[in-house]
Amino acid sequence: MLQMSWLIPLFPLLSFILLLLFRKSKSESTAWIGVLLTGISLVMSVGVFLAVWQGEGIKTEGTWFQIGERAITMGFEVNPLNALMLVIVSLVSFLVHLYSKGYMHGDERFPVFFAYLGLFSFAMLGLVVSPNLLQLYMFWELVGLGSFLLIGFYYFKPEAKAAAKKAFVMTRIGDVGLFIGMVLLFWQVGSFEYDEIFASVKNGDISSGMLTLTALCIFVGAVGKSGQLPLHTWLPDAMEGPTPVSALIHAATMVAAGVYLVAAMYPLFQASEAALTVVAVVGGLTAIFAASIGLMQKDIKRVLAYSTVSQLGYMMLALGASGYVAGIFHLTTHAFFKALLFLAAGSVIHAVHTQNIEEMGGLWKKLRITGPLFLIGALAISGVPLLSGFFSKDEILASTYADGKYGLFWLAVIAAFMTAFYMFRLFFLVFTGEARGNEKGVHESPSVMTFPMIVLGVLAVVAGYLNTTWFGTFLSDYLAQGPVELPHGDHHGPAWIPLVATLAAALGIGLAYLIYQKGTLSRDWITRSFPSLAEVIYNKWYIDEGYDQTVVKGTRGLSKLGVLFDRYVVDGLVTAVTNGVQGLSKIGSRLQNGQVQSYGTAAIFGIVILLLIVALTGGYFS
Amino acid sequence: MSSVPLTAYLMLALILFCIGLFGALTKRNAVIVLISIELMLNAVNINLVAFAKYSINPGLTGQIFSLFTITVAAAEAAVGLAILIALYRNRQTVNVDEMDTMKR
Amino acid sequence: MTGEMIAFFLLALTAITGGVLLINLTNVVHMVVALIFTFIAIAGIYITLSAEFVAVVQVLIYSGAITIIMLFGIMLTRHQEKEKRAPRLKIILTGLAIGLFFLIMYGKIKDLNFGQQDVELHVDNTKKIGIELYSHYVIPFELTSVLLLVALIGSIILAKRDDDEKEAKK
Amino acid sequence: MNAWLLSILIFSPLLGVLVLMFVPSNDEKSIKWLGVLGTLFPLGIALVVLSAFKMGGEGLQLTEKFSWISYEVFQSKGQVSYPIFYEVGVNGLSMVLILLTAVVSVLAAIASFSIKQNWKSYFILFFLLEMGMLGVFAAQNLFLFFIFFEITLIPMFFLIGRWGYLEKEKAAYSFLIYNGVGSAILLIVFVALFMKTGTMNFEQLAYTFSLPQAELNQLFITKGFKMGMLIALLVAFAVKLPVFPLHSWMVRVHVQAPPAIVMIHSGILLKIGAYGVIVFGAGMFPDQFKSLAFVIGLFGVINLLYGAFLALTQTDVKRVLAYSSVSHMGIVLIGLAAGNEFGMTGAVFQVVSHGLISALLFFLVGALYERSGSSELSAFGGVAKRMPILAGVFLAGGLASLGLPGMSGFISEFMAFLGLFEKMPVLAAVGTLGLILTAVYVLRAVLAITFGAEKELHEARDLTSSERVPAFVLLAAILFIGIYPAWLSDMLRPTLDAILLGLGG
Repeated sequence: MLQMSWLIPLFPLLSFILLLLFRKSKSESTAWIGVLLTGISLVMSVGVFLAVWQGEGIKTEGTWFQIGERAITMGFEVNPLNALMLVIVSLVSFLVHLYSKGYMHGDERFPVFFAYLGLFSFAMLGLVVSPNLLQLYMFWELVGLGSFLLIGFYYFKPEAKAAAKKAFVMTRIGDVGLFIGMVLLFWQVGSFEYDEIFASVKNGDISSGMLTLTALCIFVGAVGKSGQLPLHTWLPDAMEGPTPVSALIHAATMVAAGVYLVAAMYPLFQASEAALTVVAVVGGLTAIFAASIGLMQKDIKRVLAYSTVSQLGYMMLALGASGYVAGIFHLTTHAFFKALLFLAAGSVIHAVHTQNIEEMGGLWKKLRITGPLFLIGALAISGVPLLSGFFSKDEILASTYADGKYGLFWLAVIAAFMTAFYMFRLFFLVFTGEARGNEKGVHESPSVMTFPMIVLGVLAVVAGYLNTTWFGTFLSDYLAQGPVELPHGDHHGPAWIPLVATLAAALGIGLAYLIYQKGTLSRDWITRSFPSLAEVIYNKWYIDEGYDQTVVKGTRGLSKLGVLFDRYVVDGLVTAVTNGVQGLSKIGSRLQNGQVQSYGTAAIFGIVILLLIVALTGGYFS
Repeated sequence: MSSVPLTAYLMLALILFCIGLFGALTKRNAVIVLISIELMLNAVNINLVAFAKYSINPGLTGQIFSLFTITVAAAEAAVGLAILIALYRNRQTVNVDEMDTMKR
Repeated sequence: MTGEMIAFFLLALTAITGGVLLINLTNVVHMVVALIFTFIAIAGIYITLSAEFVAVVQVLIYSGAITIIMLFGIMLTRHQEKEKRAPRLKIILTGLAIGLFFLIMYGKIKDLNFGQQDVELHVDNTKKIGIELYSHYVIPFELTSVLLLVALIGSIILAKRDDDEKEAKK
Repeated sequence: MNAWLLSILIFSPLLGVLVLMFVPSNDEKSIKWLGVLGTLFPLGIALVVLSAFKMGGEGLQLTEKFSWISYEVFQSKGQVSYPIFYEVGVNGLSMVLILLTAVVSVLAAIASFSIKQNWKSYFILFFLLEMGMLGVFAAQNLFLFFIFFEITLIPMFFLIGRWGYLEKEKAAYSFLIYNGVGSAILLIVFVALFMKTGTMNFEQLAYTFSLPQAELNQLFITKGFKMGMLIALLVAFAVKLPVFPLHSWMVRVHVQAPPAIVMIHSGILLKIGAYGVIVFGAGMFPDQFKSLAFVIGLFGVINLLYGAFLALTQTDVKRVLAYSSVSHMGIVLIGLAAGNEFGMTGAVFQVVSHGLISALLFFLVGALYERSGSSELSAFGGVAKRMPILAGVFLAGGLASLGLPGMSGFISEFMAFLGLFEKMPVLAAVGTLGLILTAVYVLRAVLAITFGAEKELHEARDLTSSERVPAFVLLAAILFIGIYPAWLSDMLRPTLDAILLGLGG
């Protein structure tokens, strides 16, 4: 089974190629090509996962090309971490394929959409099985391409165009960081292989300054991909893509690639205390910052997008606080419940054809399947006990606390409170109360869409039991087989931490209930009390505007300056030279007065000069 | 026997050549220009004849060469004058500085 | 100071004086006449160089033929006899160039001496030249005659009044 | 057969000229098809040459040498003879470039179907141009190189000046003047080298200059002389490449020349500059080249960033692509400046890759121009709707240009930067800014054309089947090199190893 694991990414690639060939087909049964091929990938991934669970692993590499003495290799590797990722990615991808069959019904570029999904799945799975940094980087970029294509799927919408461009460019900024880190590491280690990098980290071949530098550069890549502060702005905009795409890429898989990257390179980070601290601080700040923006958004998908950013911040915080298992654990559970939430949101949008939550309401009765599933997702993400989010979030808090980062700990708790609040604000506004918009003809989505949601709903409930203090820490035992040495084993801090987390969640839910369901508290209570703060938060802390004013304007200004420089200085120089030549030739042409005697005089001057040279130098050839 | 040194002849030739050159380049009358050119040719002839007598391989060659030069010069003078007359008939002038058709 | 030297100096002086007069006179006819002196003096120089035949040819062709054609040329192209001077700048520039030329050449020739001279050159000079011309240089000699013929015909055609053109004008 | 193979290849385009002589000049259709056939013939021979070429073989292969011109000079040290031979040969580097030339020429000939007038003289000049390009890469001495180099200039001048767009004459003249100055410098250098060493052969020159300084002193070759020669060579090829601030002619040509010619120009002619720097610069004066490495790298980064910044705000897609060429040539310089195996390989990869990518992009821009009569970005929008294939290939070309993995541009960028990071990490880090800017301007241009609301074009048909051939062939080549670079790198390795041995890196 393991020997065949390199085939896993290739099935979606096949799907991509086949569907591009069928792109003109009007039949929507083409979707089954994609579904079937990703299904095969899923089955194989599960097989591989089970094999790895038994303690197996594999790594195969071959020379890709050779430069001088050095060979650049390509291959695949299966270890506990990426086997888990394989399952997550192929599962979500499979479910999203299935869901899209219903969601994209009637779109005229139906096969193209599935082709792009296939391309993305190929890239993401390829990223996961990469055995070295270079290969990872290549798939990393391809993943970005898939994301770009899918965000820009509605190419005729200007917003989609802008969002696709922004996503590509912002993540590219991060990618360049990763690129620099990778190249610097190469010259330190002489290889892109994870194993060799870790070996030289362990042997102390790399100076500590260089370690920190490379780790931070690589982290910049993760920041870009995972939408961490300050490169997060593309992720909410990416919601211009079709909703299944948001579920697949911008909730469960691609954005988690940043977290995966940090996890995969964990020994490097472990070697540098400074780098870990930076990771934790960026993660913690992102968590609370994004959560605060999520409080006031009106677009259902944007709320979820900020929630994603915030949860990714949690994962980074966990990794930065030496909570390796906690980070991966949260990545897993988050993949399920966030995908569920997005798919449910998609189902809602599919039903009411708007994304503005102000125009929804009272959908609980009409969407009998979507509603409860959304509720499960909301409960899970809020960290309500016994659902998956509770366990993973608890572990993150515990490891942060155990790592002695108390400030970040309390930040995370507040973020948890906010998460609970905005998720239930969303829930109450969408599903309860009166219908505020035109909700005639609203009906439940077809079963091809509800089935994936149900599967994810089940997983959102049970995934938490992968790693609990009550039943056993399966996940950490499993991950301990991997190449990463797990940091200080037991992370289970004081028993009051789960209580605090639960309390925060309960407070958030309760507050949302009071404001949006009961109406006990006025809705604009906060807005009125702190108008300027609310303004700032509503405008997403003016980050976009800030970038617009500084980076974008600056770049454009530089470019304009360059154009002027090109026109006036470079071309000006040329013009000056040509004018000079022209002036000289004007003088010269005055000499050409048509009188033979003047020419004769000039010729004599020439002869005199030549004779002078000969007389002074004694002749060149003598 | 102390005789006139070669240098003296060469100097004479040089002076005459320079005078001829000056005349050819500055005089405005075309006839004078032609005759200045003859003077330059003469200066060269002096050199040839002088080298025929004073040289590493003295001999008649220089003298014979100067004879040819004189012949060619005579032909040149004849043709030059013919051109001058044809030109005069067309333009009513023999002034060199009015002959600038190359420019026009 | 041998007689040869005195002769040389006198002849050289005459030649140079003729040249200088050519430059400085204003009347065109006078200029040509001044040059006759130069040509004759050069013939004398040839004699001091043991080249009697060349000297005779010089007198015949230059002093005789060429100067006379030039005078004819001046007469035929009737014009103001006074020669106007060229612009000062032109004279200065040309003078400068020629002066430099003179200096350089002077520097090169002032110490030139091959230390050898042919003492037999004047013996049977004309006879030897004749033999050489008709044996060794016969082909160039014949070519020269062709050249002269061509020059003759060419001059006539050039100088001939273009009758067709005249008639066309009428 | 093998003994004459290269000469047959070089002069094979002349067959096309010969055949075209007998075709009436108003028979548009047969002229165009003969044009394509006439370029297919050299391609076929190039493939034969490739099969005769031993992959990974050391040194020159398929050499031919005939004495041609010889003259003697009397010098104080006696009579010295200066022989000039007709000598051609290929090594890995020139083999790659010859193949590129043959392939791009065929595709450009197909793209020339859009030429509206004077087809006959167009194709005759086109063939002469191809002959010049093949000769430049096969020549093994300075004299022959220079002759073929000049042969490329003259047809190019007429091709730009007669078949270009509005300001074609101006573009043609600035092309001629800049390149004329460049080749004048080249000529001076070549003559000086010839006078000093008495040989024009590349290998002999390289050998002569590698002698110890004591022996060189007898030939009156000082270190200063070598340095001066190298700088003059670099300036001459910098015009061709082009390097900031000598790039303005190239932008003008790219905007004004007909698309098929720009494919050739951007695809191959610019590469002569890179080829020259590698063969003459790094190959003959390795020590001096190394001491100038920082300057070269600096100019590389300046080129990269300057081109990228200027491409950001251009409103004409051709100008965007022109400045993008400036930017991409910076990567060649970066690779060369690194002077290690990664950098060198990266530079050559970039030469090939940019040749393919820019040929593809200009071909598509030409196709777009034919459909809309404009190349302003604002004239387009939503092309993806009516012309999905064109839009898709355009997007793919753009992505290749910004260095997406799996396409050739990535390999070259990656290796060039990898090389530079070893030697000058700070400079390289500044240069990586260019990667971001490239993404920005490429996406800006590509998305402005293909995405967004649809705008009216006077003829909205997708790529025709004769247009698909060049587009798909180029795209396939880009992908092939991106996915299987070993083919190219194996071919190049012996040549580059020899150069690197001189560089001591």
